[in-house]
Amino acid sequence: MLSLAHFLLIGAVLFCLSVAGIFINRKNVIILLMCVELMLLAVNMNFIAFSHFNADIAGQVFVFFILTVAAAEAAIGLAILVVLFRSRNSINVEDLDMMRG
Amino acid sequence: MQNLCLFIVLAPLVGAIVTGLFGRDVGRSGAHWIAIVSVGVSFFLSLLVFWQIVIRGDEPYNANLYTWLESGGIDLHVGFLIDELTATMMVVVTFVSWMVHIYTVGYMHDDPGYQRFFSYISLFTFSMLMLVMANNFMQLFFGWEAVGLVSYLLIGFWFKRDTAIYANLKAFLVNRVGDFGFLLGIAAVAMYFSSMDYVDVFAQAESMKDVRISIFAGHEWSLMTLICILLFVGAMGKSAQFPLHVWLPDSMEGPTPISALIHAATMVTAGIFMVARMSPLFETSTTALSFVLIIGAITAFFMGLLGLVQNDIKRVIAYSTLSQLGYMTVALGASAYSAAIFHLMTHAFFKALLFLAAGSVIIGMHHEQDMRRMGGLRKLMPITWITCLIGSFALIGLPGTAGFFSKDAIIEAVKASHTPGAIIGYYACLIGVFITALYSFRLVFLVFHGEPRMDDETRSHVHETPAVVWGPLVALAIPSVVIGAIAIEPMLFGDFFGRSIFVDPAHDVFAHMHENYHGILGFIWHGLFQAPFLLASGGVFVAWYLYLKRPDLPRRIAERTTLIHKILVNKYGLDTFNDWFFAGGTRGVGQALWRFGDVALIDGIMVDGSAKMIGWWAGVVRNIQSGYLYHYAFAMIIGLLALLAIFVHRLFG
Amino acid sequence: MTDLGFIIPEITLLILASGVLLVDVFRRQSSNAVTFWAAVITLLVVLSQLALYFPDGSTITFFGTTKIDPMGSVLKAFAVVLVLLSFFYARDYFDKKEVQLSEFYILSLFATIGMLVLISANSLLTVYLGLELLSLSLYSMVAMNRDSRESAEAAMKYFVLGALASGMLLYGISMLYGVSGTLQLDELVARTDVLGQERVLLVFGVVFVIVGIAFKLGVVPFHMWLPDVYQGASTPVTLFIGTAPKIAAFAMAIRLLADGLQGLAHEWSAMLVILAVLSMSIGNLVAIAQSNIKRMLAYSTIAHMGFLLLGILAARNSGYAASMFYVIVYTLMSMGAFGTIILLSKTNLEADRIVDFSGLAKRSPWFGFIMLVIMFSMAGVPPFAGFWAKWYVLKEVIAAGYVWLAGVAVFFSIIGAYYYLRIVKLIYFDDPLDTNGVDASEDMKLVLSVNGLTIFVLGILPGALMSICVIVTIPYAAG
Amino acid sequence: MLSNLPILSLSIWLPIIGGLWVVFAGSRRSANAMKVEALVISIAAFVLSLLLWRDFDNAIGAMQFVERLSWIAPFDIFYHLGVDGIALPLILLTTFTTVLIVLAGWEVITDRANQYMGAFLILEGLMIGVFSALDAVLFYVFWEAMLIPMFLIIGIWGGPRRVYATIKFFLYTFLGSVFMLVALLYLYQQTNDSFAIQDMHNVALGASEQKWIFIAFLLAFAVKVPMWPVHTWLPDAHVEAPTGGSVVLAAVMLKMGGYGFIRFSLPIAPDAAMAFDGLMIALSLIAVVYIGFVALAQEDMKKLIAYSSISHMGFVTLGFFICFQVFANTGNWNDAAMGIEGGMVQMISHGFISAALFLCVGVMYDRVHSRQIGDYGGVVNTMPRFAAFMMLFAMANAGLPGTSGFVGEFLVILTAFKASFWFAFFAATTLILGAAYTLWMYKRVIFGEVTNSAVQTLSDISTRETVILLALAIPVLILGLWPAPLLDMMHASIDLLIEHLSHSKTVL
Repeated sequence: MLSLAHFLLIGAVLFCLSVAGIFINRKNVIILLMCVELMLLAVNMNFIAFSHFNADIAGQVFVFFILTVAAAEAAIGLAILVVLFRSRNSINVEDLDMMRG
Repeated sequence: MQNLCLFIVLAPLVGAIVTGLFGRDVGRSGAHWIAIVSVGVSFFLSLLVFWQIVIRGDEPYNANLYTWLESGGIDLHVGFLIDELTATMMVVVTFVSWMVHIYTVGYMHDDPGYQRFFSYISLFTFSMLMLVMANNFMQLFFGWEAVGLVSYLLIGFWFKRDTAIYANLKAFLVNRVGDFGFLLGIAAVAMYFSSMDYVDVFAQAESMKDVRISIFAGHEWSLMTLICILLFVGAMGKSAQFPLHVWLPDSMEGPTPISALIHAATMVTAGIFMVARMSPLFETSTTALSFVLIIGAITAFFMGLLGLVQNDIKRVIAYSTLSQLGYMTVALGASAYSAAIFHLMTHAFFKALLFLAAGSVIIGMHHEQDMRRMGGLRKLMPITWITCLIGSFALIGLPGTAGFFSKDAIIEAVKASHTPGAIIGYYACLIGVFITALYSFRLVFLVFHGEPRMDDETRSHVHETPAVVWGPLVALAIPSVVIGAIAIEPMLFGDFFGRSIFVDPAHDVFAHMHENYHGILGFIWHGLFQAPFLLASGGVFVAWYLYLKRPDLPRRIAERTTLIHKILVNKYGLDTFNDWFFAGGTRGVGQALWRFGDVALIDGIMVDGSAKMIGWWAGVVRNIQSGYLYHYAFAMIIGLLALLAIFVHRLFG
Repeated sequence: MTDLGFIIPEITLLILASGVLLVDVFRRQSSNAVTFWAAVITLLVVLSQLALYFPDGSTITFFGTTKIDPMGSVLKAFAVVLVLLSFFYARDYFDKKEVQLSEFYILSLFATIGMLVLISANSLLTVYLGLELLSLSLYSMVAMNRDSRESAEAAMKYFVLGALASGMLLYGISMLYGVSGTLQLDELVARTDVLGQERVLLVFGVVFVIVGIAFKLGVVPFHMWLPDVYQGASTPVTLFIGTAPKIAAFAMAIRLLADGLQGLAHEWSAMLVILAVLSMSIGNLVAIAQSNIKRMLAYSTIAHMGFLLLGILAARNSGYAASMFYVIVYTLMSMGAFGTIILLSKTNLEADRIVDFSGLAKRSPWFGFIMLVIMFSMAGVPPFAGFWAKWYVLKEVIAAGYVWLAGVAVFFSIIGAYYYLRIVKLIYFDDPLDTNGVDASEDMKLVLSVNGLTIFVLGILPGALMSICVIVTIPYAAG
Repeated sequence: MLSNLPILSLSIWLPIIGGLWVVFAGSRRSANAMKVEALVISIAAFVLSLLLWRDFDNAIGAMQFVERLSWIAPFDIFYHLGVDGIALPLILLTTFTTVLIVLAGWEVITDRANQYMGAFLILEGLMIGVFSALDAVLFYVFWEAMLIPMFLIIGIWGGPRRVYATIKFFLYTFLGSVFMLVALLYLYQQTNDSFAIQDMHNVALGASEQKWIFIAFLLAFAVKVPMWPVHTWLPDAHVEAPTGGSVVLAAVMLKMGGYGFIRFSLPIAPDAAMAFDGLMIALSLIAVVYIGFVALAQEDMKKLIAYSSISHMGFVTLGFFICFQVFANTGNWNDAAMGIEGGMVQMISHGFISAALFLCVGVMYDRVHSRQIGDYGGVVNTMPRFAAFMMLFAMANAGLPGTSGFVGEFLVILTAFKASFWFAFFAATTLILGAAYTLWMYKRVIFGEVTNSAVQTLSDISTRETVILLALAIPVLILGLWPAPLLDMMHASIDLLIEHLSHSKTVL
């Protein structure tokens, strides 16, 4: 039988993966966007698990909202990406170092 | 009486203010008339006071004028205490000062700072009167410092001369060293007597005799000894006692009238006066008296020696002054306060005389002060010669002259004294008599006798000085001869000083002398067969032999005794030492503290250093902000993990 | 339960904002004045509604997701006023630059809706939605300056880090939800009294939530986005980000921590102590090394947010009041400072270098003085409002027993004083690089003057605003 | 009718509002008109303070002319003013020097003259506020706000290194004050939410609490006085400041440190003051001796006078903190009062003397544009009247009896002796050192042959300068010859303070 702990573990692992992706990846900004999405999914996993085991519907409602917001977020992220690419012809993370110090 | 005192004090002050601030408006003659009249008024009123107190025998006058301030339970007043001692001093001060005023008219005739000079000397008169008429320590200190100020101003009167402005600074600072001790003495009095008024303090002196205090842990000192020595340090500065005498010879840089009269006859005796005034305190401490005596002996003897090698006419007299002040101090140490004051008075007359004579010579020689370029002036300046001779006789103590009485009295007193160290004082004074005679007549012979050594140009211009200059000489010559004979009886053996001087019966040296005293003539007769007179005669003879008979000898003696001569010419090396150690050392310490303490350590390391450090840190820390997105994310994650670690761990811990 | 009357201002704003969007779409190409005035009117209407429907007490409504209380309304009103003022600054800037970016006003209006939602949130969900609405608008605004490479870079950094932070916040929220079984903050507060494993999860969640708040405020070590965004965004956008959203972030902190997690005050208060010290130290320190004034102000913001936390970490109503006062005063100062940059900027000059301030007092004594007021106020020197802000939080942190923390705070404020003084030095002691007077529209000058004088007046008579802060925070725990 | 007026408020706000007016209205109007207005305002403020003096009752030790209005209601902060015998002389000093400063800047300041005058007027109001505030927060506001005009004065009208000097000045003083703020806020907790200074005096505090509070206050006041080793801002500030800045700094601002000690440190933390008095005495004596030596090494006249100020302020702190040891030694609190009164007198007197000396340097600087001693020599030949004034002030600085410089030093040395011979010994070295550095400078600058052409062409002081110097010479002499009125003004208040100090306020 799968317990709450198992779901939480999966959520945690997904979360860690996404976080690791954000700071280990040094090449492509698109991968960053994907990691962000992954992170939201990890959170969704948690919410659904809690919602199920607490027998409370609110968690699942929250997941819907998260999915919606994630879509908006992705849209804006990609839009920024386009602007970025247009202005400097690169989406390499390492090139984002004009401002420092 | 109060109004009388106020008049005496304020007349010269008004004179000083008017001539000082409105000198241009009153003009040159206006200035000297105002100054002379105001000090003259002071003098005659002082005579009146003298008559009332000393001759008529009125009760001493002691009253406060106004409260200066009151704080911490102590009232500080400005007020007057007029008793026999004060009255005497007032007469001496105003008389001498008056003479200077008159003499100045001639001496400073062509000086552009004419009005300023009168302002200064009138201010001096005021300050000196405040000093002697004070009825409390605070006012004493006020007068004390004020005369120091005026002395500073007068030594530096010719402010363009480097030597003058060096000398006046030196004089002020050396005096300040003395005042340093003096002020501490006053502080001690304030603490233990809870009053600053003479009367209160003197009344308690006896009861404080056995109080002991600890200055260095583990060493107990007698309170009275401490107070007296501290106060005496002040006197050492003002009265130029070894080793604080160094300023006095240099002070001769001032115009002759004042370098002579203030720095010889009046101001420098303030220390003597002060100790005499404090006799009830000094009488409680034999140790302090002994200290006073020995310092006096050292000064009397060693400063006299220096007079032998000086060539500047004023400096010879300056060293003579030092030596005579030493005599007075010895007398103080021997509890012979009245003898000290007696000598102070006679000395004031004959030393003023000598100085003015020297000034007259200087005028006659057109501001030439080197005795090596004088000689044979006897015929050219007869009045000056006569008066100078009189003054010199008085100085060496020719029986019958004023100096004889007072000096013999001191030597007799110190001989009879049981104060520890008296024996040293006695011999120092005795030998001092010989030396005094030697240098005095060296001066007389070099200046007035022998072959003229000046160039013909100068010689043709030498002439007797005008009456306004030689007038005061004559006026001073008379008391230089007769004042001793007149005053010895009342002053030494009579009740002249009344209660103003207190002598512990155990210290009273005059009781013994009184028994052997048989009138003035007897005293003179007695003196003719005593060592002092013989030594003085010897001194005159040696001077005659060396400087008139065999003028080549002094140089050969000097060559034979190079070392001693050198030491004397260098004034025992004290000036050099002071310049190097105190002046140079102080500046060196100042530089060191500033450069290393303030600039390098506090500012450099602590202040600017910490500012730089913060700046450096800022530069380092900003590098964390690398500009890379993954570093930013990494920082967030580190932060998150750290918080998690701390707080989740806390739950289990 | 479903009384829409409580959220009339938000609804109005949404409708009118959409209306402005339409106006903008159909306006003539040349001028954006229509959009500007429409947006201004929108905000004025909202403001009047906020005043009109000012609540007497606290009400939880709209299915428990919304809390209408005096504190929220006051904060909302301030946020709206700040947005309104920022429009005037922005217009002057765009006029000078001769660009027509009417999106600014529209995005600002949507961000404002996000702020209002966030301020009145009573549910973890509303917090999230308000936050995202605000953040997404801000990301777009930063990127709005399409031709600037800095802007694009800043936007990307902001976006990625923002997403990461909201991911963390969500993760924390999920934990809180899991343990308590509710999303409503008023219910959550009653259910935090748990032990054992559940307590671990709860603390776990609190840490993540703190990270979310800290990111939004810009607190070390979650501050890294802030300097780059402040520098990269065009000045009116920086001005906007630096002002009203701080109020929302403060409200978010209060809602989550005080409304929802008061029971865990012991934990989060200690976390905030660490964050506050880090912020005050690093913020003040690194600001010294800056030569770009927007970046310098960014670090100064970080330091100020450290100070802001001092009041919150006292974990009681008087402390919250202090922080509320702080955030209001801070946003005024920040607005004035960025406003002055706009004042100085020209068609071809961004005026974001510190040296651009040289000799301002000679060019314009009045605005030199205004900047002086702002700088000394930021440094915490009386008699300006910034002093009272610092004074107030220090007082509360001392009352809470953290005297040492007050000592640390004032120590770093001395370091901070240095870089503010440096600006004043440039303004007053140096000669101007450009000897022409300053040129700006009259209404912008008026707004800036009023802004500066408000800081002055609040410095002399801070009592009224303090009273408001005290009164509206009364319902919170008295510690 | 006049007595119903809030004179204190008037004398604070008249110069502040007047100053703002002069600053902001001045840029559009003629400089001369603004100068006249500034002078009128400063004189009006001086007259107001004279009214205070006229109506002041020497017999009352407590606060007089009290005004109390609610200011920040939520925290019981009051606009609470009043003066006692300690504050009144300082207020008089403040208003007096401001008039002189306005006059001193009359012709000299040409760049933004209206702002210069205005800044000083604002500063004046703030300084009066510091001396009359009875509410700790009000005090702190005035205390800190003062830094702003001073910062600008040094920075705008100062010398070549003005920026370094003024930032150093600001940060140094700011550093000290913020810790005082922490202490005040802490005290607020202890007094059950009251910022009234009087309540802070009365509240009982534990020994270690007091120590911390004392240290916090010490930081603030020691920097201001300034005491060794936090004094290095002062020489820099003085050297770079314009003449008026130096004058106000020396004459009034330094006194705030002393005032702080007497108003806060001593009465609020008496037990800590007692515990730390050894330290305080040591620092004071170091200031007297060490700084005395340092002053000797100076080549810049202003720096020399600045160092001499530090040295003289050492007497102030010595006088204040010697009281416990004096009491321990003699068992008589009356003796301790003398030290505090001595310190107070020293503050007032130093206000006049240092102001005068800085003005003297200013007079020379305006003509030669150098402060280096080496650039002068023989000034007396061309400026005899000036030389006479400077002689007076130099002598006063050297503590000559008959001038005000003597009174304070005298009282403090007398008191110090009651604590220990050695305290008095080291304190009295100022007699030598003070004379040495002052007169040596005087010798090099004033006396001697004319050394260069700049000195040759000097013109003697103008009527305006004569008036200024005369205005300072008179109080210097009056205080020296008759200080009783000043002391009578303070007696009652200081007795009250001493009475307060004589009880421990520790709680266990």
